[in-house]
Amino acid sequence: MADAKPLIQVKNLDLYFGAFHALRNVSVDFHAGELVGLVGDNGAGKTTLIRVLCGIHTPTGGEVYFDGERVRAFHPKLAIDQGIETIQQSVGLCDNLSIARNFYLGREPVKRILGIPFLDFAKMRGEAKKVIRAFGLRDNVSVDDEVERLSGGERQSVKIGRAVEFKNRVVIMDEPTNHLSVREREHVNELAVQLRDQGLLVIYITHDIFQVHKLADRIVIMENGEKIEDASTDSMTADELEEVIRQGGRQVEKMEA
Amino acid sequence: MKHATQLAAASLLATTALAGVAVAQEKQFRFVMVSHIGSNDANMGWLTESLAAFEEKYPDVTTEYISTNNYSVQEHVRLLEQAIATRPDGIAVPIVDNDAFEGPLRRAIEAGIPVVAFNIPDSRPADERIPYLTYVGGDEYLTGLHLGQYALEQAAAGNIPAPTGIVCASHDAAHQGLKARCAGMQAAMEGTGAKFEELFIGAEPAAARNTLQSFMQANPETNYIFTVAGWSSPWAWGVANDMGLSPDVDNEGVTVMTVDEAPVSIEGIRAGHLLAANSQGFWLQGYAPMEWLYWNKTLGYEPKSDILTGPVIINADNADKWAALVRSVFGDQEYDNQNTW
Amino acid sequence: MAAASLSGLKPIVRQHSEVGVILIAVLLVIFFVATSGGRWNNSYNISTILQITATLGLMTLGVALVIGTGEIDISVGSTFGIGALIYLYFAIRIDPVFAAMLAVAAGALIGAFNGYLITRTGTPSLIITLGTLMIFRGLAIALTSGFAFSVPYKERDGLTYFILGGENIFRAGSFSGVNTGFLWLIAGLVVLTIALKYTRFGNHLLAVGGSADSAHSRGIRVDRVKIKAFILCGALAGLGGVLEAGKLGSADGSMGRLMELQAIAACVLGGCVLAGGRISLLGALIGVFVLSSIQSYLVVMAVKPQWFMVLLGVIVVAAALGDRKLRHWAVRK
Amino acid sequence: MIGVALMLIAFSVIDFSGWWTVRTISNVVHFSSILALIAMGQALVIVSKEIDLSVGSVYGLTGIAFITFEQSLGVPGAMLAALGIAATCGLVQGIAVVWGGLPSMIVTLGGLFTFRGIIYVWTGGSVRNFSEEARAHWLTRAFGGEFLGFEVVLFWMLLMLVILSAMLKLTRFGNHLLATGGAADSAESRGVRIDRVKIVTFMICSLMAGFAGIVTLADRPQTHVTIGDLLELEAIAAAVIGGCLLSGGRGSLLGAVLGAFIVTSFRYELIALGAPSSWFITFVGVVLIVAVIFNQKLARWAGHNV
Repeated sequence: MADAKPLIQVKNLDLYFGAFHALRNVSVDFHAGELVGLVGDNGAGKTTLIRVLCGIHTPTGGEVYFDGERVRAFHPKLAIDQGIETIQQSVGLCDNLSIARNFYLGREPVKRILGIPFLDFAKMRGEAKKVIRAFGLRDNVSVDDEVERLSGGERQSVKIGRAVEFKNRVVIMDEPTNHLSVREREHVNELAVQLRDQGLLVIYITHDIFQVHKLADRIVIMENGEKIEDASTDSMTADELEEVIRQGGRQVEKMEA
Repeated sequence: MKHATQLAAASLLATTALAGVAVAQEKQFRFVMVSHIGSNDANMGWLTESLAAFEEKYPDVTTEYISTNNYSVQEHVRLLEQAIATRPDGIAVPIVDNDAFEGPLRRAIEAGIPVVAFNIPDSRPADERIPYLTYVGGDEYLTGLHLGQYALEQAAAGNIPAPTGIVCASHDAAHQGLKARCAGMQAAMEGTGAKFEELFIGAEPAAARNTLQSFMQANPETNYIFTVAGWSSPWAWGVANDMGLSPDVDNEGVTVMTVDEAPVSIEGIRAGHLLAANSQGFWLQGYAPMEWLYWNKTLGYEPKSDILTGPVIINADNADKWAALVRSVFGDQEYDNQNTW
Repeated sequence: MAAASLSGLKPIVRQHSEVGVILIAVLLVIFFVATSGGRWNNSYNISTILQITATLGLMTLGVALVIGTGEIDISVGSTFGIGALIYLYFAIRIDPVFAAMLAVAAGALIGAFNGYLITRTGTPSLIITLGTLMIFRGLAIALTSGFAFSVPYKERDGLTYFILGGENIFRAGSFSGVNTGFLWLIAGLVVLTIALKYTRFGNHLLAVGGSADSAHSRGIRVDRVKIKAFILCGALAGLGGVLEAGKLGSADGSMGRLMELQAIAACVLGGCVLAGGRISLLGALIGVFVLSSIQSYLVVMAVKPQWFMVLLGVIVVAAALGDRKLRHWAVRK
Repeated sequence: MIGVALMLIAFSVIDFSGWWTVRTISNVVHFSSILALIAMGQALVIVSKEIDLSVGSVYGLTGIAFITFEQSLGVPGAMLAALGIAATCGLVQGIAVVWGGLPSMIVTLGGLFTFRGIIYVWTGGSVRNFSEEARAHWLTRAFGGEFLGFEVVLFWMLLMLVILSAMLKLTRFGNHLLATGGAADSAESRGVRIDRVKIVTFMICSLMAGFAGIVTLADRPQTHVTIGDLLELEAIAAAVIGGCLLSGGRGSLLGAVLGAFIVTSFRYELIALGAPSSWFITFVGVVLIVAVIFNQKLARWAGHNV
């Protein structure tokens, strides 16, 4: 079902934060219509990797290709323009802005009055309300309320709703089920599968190998900034993969020593 | 919230208590002096003392002293406008800047408020200048000029060395009056061949000493220091003394000059630390404008010429008499306190 | 009953951060009118207060925008002074309109310089703008020791001079009118409030202040937004300098000194959060009005000049504290 | 430190008037020491992630209190009373910042005006003199005399540098202070009373400024109500040039001392080069910006996340 030609191709990626070597020679391909689980312990480099893909970090070395084109400038704006949407753990919402404003942050619709582009509030409110209600926002919370007043799950709903609403090619989910109830978690996971079925590339980041193994087509495991495993879920069981994480972790530690 | 309210209430109470004095008494006239000589300038004492003396003599007059706390034309004009807004019966104000003061003062004069200029006149010809009643005060340029000429006379008489380098040490680079004093000194020293420099030392004592010392180090030919405020003269003397430059008045080393009839200037001269100072008649600058405003109000007097209160040279010959005069105005204790030598 | 109706006000206080400062302003005005016996509340004084509010207010609008992005600009006092000097220098030599544009452009340039250094090097804006505050103050002092910067009163009666800080329009009866600077301020307030609330730029500006990381992840060019805010701030300070210089007709090296601190104090009084993201332009302007009213009250009541600084310092802190407590009360459930 | 070395080399190269003379060095060292005392206190406040704009006024108020109280309390009493005033200034501001929840910039700005205003109200615009006996008092000499050919303030400054550095690096309070500035939330979660830490830091800062005032006036009791004017800017500049990061949690007292030295030497060198002294302000601004960027690059190069 996946295309032969990769949608995103990462080649020999290196990234330093000052003296800290965050990504070490990472190479990996992602195809459209694929749900890839990106797994690893805290600090393994998975979030750093996807932050390169969505343009937040510029790599120190190596190449990234999108749709066969070499990516030369890294900025979230460029990534979003190309259709890469990211649902991140800690960032993405501004506490001081209303839900509607957050929903459209960075791609606000405008309506020209006397040639001046004013924000199209009617559209912003209407759309945001429709989508977010579908994701289970309480009725007593208005889209004009500040995001600050939402619970963790509700905040996640806003981010996911936003990612789904704009028709994209890639959806990256960074620990999307943190802070969620069991029911909400199932809903998010169903959505991830749905998006994949619509032909999108979905990259799903988690440290829960068992959860993602049920959903994903392929699992990529990272450790200490390196890719240590890349296998389809048909070829390895969740238990085997967990063993890889254990072993891999140890191997790398030995190498360090 | 409770603390905040208490704090706010306390500060407002303080304000009313202070203001109450001015409002409570029934007086016939209210004259306002809007000055640039503020809390950071010891000469303010002369003006407030003389206003108090005036009030004592004329019980039907209230006087108010309003001033900036640093030298700023912007701030001064703002205070002037706010003072005009209270519709006083007369205003005394130094014309720090012709262009900036002309608008508000013309409006005040049109509104029937008599204005007396003090301390600094409108420097333009009589038919162009702001139509104030009269000017009472000295002349900043002449202050520097006469002091410089006096020093040259003394040098010619062999009492002090001839000038080889002069530094005019100013504590505020934005103050036009101080620049005029330096310019006067420069004019006096022209033709002697001595190098003249204006140095901005700032008003912070430690930093000022540091600046002056650095300057003296870098310009060893300097042998005259002119401090354009009385209170900075001990600093200049101290710096020169530390550097072993013999700053006392004698025929060698450095000679220090200053301005004002402040206790610190007079005592410096009496102790032989300072060559001379220059009085502008500060007490008169506070008293006389009020007198003229009062006479204008009650008798319709309009003086036809400026009234100069200075400059008068204070030197070792007359310093004792000056000391007696100043003691009589400030009182012995205050006089001794202000002598920071 | 009373408690219930009071807590009904909470959402209003919560959503409109300017409520606190409006309350303070109203209380102060009532107090001033009641105690000054007409010395404070006469038309001439009010028009003076509005004049001060106009120039300080324009500067404050800019500072509020910068605070909105989570940065701070304390160089505005010097920018104001440089703007005034440039305007006066060229107004008499070339043309007032050209001079004004040049002064505003210089302000914008200083702002761009600040913004560029801050975003490019990631240095705290407090330090960079403290540096430029000193650089341009020194420059202003150095300039004024060589040249005179003034336009004689008689020459200041043309239309352009009138528009750029001229005297008393709307003069009617006993009301002595307001300075044209005040119209500039109102125009600035309206335009910037609309820009802040109803355009993309405003949305991005507040997002950057709320969470720069989140804004960045949504594709907003955080650095550009910040630089734009600094440029606006510098330009507004320059314009304020032009209007003040246009009114005074003269400037010295101390022009604008300490105004940066007043502008920041006004922003805090007006409900702007220094951490960024939440600002009220109207509130900041009312903060300016409060500050200039207090100052004028102390002057017209002939409070001794020595007391002036003490009271100003205490009142600024007390008012900031009162405003904060009020908002605290509103957020509490 | 690298900056200081570079600067000294530069000065030696462009030297016109004998940088390396005893008198020049002692002149620069004298004022550097005064500024360094204030800058060290400022550095501690910056480490706790606050800022204190009031140091110049506190310096002045304490110094003037010292001179004024001398008449009634004698030298030792006046010294204690003046330091008590300084500590109170710090205490009040610290409480307003911590319990009032106000930005330290606003509070200390209020302090800057209030304390300067108190000087004006108290003295009426002119400072009283210091009696001959007081000038000769052993305590005055101990704080303002000379020792081993240097102004004694240098040794006081070095003593305070050792004490405060030891406090910052070796004591529990120092650890809490660094933690408070680095990550207040984490510090609080580990049981650090960040409110107390900050209040104490503000008090130390004010005490240091006050101490500098006393030392200055013990040496030269000829002053004016403008004492301490604009010193806050120089103190902040010195602390920042010395490597204090406004992001809190990092800073070096030795750096602050060297920063004070740089600021002071620049004043000297500019005057020696014949530049109008108003340019000094401009140059401090330039040095401030250059130094802060340089320090930051240095810290990043060394691998700190700043």
